[in-house]
Amino acid sequence: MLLKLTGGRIFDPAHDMNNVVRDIYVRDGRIVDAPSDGKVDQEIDVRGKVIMAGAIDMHTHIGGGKVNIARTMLPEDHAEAVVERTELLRSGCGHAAPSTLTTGYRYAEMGYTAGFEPAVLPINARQAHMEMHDTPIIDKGGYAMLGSDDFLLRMMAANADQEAINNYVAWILTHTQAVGLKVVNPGGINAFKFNQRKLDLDEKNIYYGVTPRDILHRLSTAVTELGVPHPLHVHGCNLGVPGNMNTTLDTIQGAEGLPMHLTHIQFHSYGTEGDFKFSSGAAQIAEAINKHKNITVDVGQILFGQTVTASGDNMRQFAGSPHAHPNKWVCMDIECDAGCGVVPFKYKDQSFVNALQWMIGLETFLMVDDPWRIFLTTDHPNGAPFTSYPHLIKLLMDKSFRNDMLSTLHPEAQNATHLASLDREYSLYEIAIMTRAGAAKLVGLADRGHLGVGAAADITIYTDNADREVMFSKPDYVFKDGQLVVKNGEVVKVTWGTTHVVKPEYDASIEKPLQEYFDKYHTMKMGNFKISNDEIADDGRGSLTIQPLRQGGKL
Amino acid sequence: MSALTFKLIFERAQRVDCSPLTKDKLEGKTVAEIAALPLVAGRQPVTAGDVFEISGDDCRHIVFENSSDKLDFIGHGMSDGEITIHGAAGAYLGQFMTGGQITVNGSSDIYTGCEMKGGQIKINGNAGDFVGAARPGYKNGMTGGTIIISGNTGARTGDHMRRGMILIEGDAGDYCGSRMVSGTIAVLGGVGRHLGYAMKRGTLLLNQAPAQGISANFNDCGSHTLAFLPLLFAEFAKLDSGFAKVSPFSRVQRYAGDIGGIGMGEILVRL
Amino acid sequence: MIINGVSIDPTFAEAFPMKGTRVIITAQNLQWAMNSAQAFTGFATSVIACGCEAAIERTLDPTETPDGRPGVACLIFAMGAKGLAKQVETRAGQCVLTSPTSALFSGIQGEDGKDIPLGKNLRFFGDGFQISKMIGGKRYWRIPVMDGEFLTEENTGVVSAVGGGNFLILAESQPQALAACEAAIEAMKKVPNVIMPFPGGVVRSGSKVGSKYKALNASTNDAFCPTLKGQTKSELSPEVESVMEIVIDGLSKEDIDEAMRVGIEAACALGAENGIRRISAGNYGGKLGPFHFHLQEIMA
Amino acid sequence: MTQNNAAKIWHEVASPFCGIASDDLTIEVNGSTVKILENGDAITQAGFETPITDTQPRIQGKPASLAEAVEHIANLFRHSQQPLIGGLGTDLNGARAALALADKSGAIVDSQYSKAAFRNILVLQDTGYMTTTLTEVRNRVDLLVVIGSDIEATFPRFFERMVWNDESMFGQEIESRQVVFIGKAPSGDASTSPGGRKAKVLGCADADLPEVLSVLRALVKGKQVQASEVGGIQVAELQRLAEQLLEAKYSVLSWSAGQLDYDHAEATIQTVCEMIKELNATTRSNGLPLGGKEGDTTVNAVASWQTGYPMRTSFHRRFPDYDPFINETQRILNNNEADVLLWVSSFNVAVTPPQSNASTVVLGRSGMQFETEPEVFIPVGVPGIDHEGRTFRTDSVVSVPLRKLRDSGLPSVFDVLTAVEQAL
Repeated sequence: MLLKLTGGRIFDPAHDMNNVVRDIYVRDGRIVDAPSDGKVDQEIDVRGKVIMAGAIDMHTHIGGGKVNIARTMLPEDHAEAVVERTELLRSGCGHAAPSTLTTGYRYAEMGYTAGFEPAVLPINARQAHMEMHDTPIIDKGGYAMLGSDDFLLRMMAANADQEAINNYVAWILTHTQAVGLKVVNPGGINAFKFNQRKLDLDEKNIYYGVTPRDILHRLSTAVTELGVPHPLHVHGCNLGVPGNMNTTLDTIQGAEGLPMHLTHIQFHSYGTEGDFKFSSGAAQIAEAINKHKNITVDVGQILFGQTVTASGDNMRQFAGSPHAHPNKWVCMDIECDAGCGVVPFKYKDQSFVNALQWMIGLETFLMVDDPWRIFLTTDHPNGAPFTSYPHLIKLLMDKSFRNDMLSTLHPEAQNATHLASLDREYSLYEIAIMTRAGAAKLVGLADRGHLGVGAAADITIYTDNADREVMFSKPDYVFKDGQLVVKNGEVVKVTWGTTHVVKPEYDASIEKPLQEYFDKYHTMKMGNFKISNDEIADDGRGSLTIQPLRQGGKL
Repeated sequence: MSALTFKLIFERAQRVDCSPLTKDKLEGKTVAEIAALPLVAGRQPVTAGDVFEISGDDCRHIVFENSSDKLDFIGHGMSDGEITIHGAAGAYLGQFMTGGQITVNGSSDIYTGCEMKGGQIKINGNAGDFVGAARPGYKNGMTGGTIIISGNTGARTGDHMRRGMILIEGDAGDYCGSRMVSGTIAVLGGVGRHLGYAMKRGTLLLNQAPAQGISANFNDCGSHTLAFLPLLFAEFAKLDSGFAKVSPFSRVQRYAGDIGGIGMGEILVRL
Repeated sequence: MIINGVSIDPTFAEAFPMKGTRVIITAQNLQWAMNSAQAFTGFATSVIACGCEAAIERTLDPTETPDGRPGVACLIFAMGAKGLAKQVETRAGQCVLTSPTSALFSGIQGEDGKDIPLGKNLRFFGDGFQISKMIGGKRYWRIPVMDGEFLTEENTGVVSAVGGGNFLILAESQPQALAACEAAIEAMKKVPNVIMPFPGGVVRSGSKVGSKYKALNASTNDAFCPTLKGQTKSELSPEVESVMEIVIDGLSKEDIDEAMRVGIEAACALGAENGIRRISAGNYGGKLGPFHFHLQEIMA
Repeated sequence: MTQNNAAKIWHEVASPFCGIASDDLTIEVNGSTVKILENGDAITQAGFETPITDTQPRIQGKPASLAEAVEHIANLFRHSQQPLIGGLGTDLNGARAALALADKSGAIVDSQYSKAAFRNILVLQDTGYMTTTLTEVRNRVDLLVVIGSDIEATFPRFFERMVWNDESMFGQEIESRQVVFIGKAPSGDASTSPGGRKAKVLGCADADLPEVLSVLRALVKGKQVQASEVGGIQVAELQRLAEQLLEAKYSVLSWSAGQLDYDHAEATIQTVCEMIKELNATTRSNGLPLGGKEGDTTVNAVASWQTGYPMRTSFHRRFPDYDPFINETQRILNNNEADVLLWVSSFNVAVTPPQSNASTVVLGRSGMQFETEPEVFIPVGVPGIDHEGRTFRTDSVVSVPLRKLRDSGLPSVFDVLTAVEQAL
């Protein structure tokens, strides 16, 4: 079956196509060349419409223990957003911690075709995959989380050579079926178990004597040397702490040129100036990002309203628990592996701090020059639910809308920002970079995020509309692997995406100390820890897509 | 004008959601229109006319006849008017109501007056568990209004209650006043175990000392004459309740707790 | 106009809009309610220097009070709701909260539900041990104090009121002027909704606007000072040797009308044979206050 | 089922029969006979070694084909006023299929273990908690306080694996670990230290636990307590425990909600959980709820991610409608509100459906005996014996793979329920 999409305006930054009118041909789930005989089975007239690859959310908490704790904890949040079943779709719930099924449907309805869970605890990876397996339509993948796991810290305390650490990282990525590596409050989650309440970049874990800086260095080196395309995904120290911008600047400096992705940078860009001892560090952070080409960031924009924060960073989540709204929260220590904290939160536009957070996020978006190195996220659901992306896109693309919003916020916060003077408006092309081409490149998805021949036919088609929120809320068509899954913003077919993974090679000798470690200290056997490929295929709906490693990987 | 009357045609197996049957939602509708309204009763679609024989035309006074404890959500969110129920009422009677009056000539099931904000519920019978409480996950139980129960209540009366009054002429079940945030629960009869468990603030006013005594998670603050009690009794005197007939007292033994929590709640026992 | 030999001047008293409230102080017995009420309404003769004008309106029978104890109704007036709130709060805090066995209630419904704090902020004296109670739609605070609990209603209503109603009694001698004032006050105390805020209800230092001293904006009403008859443009005839004033604040113009009527009537009842010569009133030419109380109309 | 297979030995087998999901079992399979060779206990033994007796579905007591049975069930569902899917002793995919069927048929879902599970879930939904997991306990616990539970009766290997292990990762002297029981005394010696030190027991009746824990919480906060005794325990003893908790570096407070078997035990658990949060102001302390056997944790987890709500959710309105009190199996059946009960119990022959007036369909483990023959009975395979599967441990963090140990030909719950769903 050959499908022709005729006459659309293509925004395909991977091929430098900025608003180029071109036909697209799709066969067997892939984008193909025009047939030599010109014969097509189906043609859709998309003249005048905006065509982009399916959008990719490179940081969204859609599966795994902490998200599911959030779901179970918040019946009151679901009750206002229950979703009825239809002939085609399962029932579920939306808003802050939506059900997996609803998550898949909603993403697809907004033209997203992939989402990546950024905090997969290795010990909890099986659950993360189960949940992602139940997330329809979109592709998914996870970043395995290390850095507070005792095995790594033991290796580091024992001064293990980098080769061994690379092996361990590769082993973890392989057996948790991950596509990248994440570190959360490096070593801090572990330190919290020893009753340390903060851990700055150069502060030592009282038991291991290891610092966050050491951990970042070791892990980013491992990722680079293994050739894993996605740079180390870093949720830095001191999340949410006023003055943490210095730690962040220090972290950028300390990356020493190694690729590093700093996630939800907004939460790490705070100064201590002003009467409230809380100020924007966005300008300095953006300047550092602009200067250091090895650094990529996603923003973690906050938007006002009720949401829930879910993080592996239980040290910081515990510190934030007095702000829980409603007043309930969970913190867990997990399996000598990591931890998690789930704290519901309501961002209020009349709160100085929240209003400034909103501004800091937008300042960062507008002051980082290179759209290939900054990504559109709300750190769903931490800053806001992902369903607010069209609104966020409008804030980026429409200065007057942005300034109208700004003028309604806490007055003192308005005085503390120069956001109103930032004239930049993102173009459609830049949005396509940020949410498609750049994201695919960052995650390491060879065949996604672009519309070149051979790419998977994940295609989103919009009617151009000056109101970008309306435009990005409701695409005309969304194709997933060549199948029409959404029409006029509604799901018309349910498919099940693939799971993207990397499989870096490792030396099997790493299993010797691991086996001993599991047997001696763990309550689970090493063999049962590993997630098999069959588990990803599961009941037959799932599939595994192994993404290529970057050339130059050491092993 | 005669009361708009819903006579249950036969006792149904499944629970019926009666939330559409309030003055706020029925005003201006004819009996035929009302009969055609869809109701949820189990998974099969039914209409109000399938469930009830409907008569009358004054939706300011709604009457349920032949009522059963499977008729849930009666008076849901009502803002004014009057509902009289002959027979039992189901769960969530008067949930979210902000005004008006509900009278049950029979007993009510769990969550009577769940998260109600105003108005009055009078049960001429017994009420189930969680009178005036909050649904799981929600933080505030009733935040206003008065619930009067001529008989007994089940467990967890006033769980998470924030404001308003619950008056129990009979006995209160276990965990009366649990997790109470504020408000007043008064009991003429006996009380069950774990009185005021995890209560934060609020008043449990007892006409008689609990048979099992006061538990160790409350501290005795001594005997006192409290100036607010006469005001409270003056308020009781206005009600259609056994409480109107109690001779007012202001001399009480005061216990504070639950000391495991913030400990600002009080049990006042008549002396 | 002449009543019982007393001439009623063809003049008027001039009064101003104020904001007022009524509070009820109860206690174990009337004496302790009175102790508190007297302090609450003390030093409240004139809004100019006291910030408010207040006095006891009347005592209340136990059947008339919210908590069934003996009580005292006090009226308190100020130029605006904000100033009133400040005065009520300070006075309640210092004179009622402190007074043994007292309780404090609102005695009036606010216009359009407007109210000011009564015990709302006093509650913080409870240091976290205070207890809120909603009874009959009103919020009360129970504040633990050393004698038990201080019960206070959270808010009290604010209403528009009238301040500065007055009349002057001109008599042949000081004792006669005072006797007439006492008779007037005795009668006026029975009128609801009014107070006479000066000590004993009577003021001898009536004032005029302005002064020769720049710092002062009011000074002695020399035209009515009997000892200055020869030194100033006097309003007094030779036989008048003493003038006293009764100032009235009330919840409405009608209330003040009534109070003035019974007061003047009582003064006049003593008549010329007791040395009462004239009834007059103070005004500023009608330019400053919108409420005018024409003596002859009131007494007609 | 073939009898002539050579015996096969399986290592590192995970057990779904107990919430701590020990996965170090060595098992011998000979034909359809399963025998635990290593690391078994009373509970896993019964779980793994219960023999297969029947393999044939029955309709109204008469043998039927699987297809006939499925069609019969579908027919019951088609005509039902209100179906109830209960029991739910199943694994990941069984839970998925049950939820898909419930969604499609407007059924109510509830699990056999909800009564206990909800004692924790209701706390989570009200104030949340701080908890830890088994490996952390194994390496860090210095003071274990067991609340109202005789752990070893239901988790026989808990002490051996989590408390009296040979070595802690952080050099802790294992013998120094303190164990205190509040409420029930231990039934055996598992809690006794290797050096022979017996656990301290502050005994009281279940009915006194709410007050005992509230008083302990008050003492931890340094509040004045007037009483000198609560539930038969001297307050001075609780004062000592409060001091121990404040001094401990990593205390763990554990309970088995199934053993806190009294009405509104969630209120007690909430008191404990709030106390734990308060302890963390200065030191580290965590809760460890023990439960989760036979799919208990699994079905709640799957229901939460697929619908937002745990068990006790009804789909009769075409959307998930959660109500932990109204949607309770026994209440529904007592009131005849469901006319079809589909009962799933693939792990345990003893977990039979409650008596009711509803037409009862049982997807049960082979060998299940009934007082009243159900309308339909389909013997199903046991996850982790007859087919692969996955199950969650008590902590709802760790899930383990369950293996297919023998080839019994019994269908899985997933197979049957998916077939029913498709037939609708």
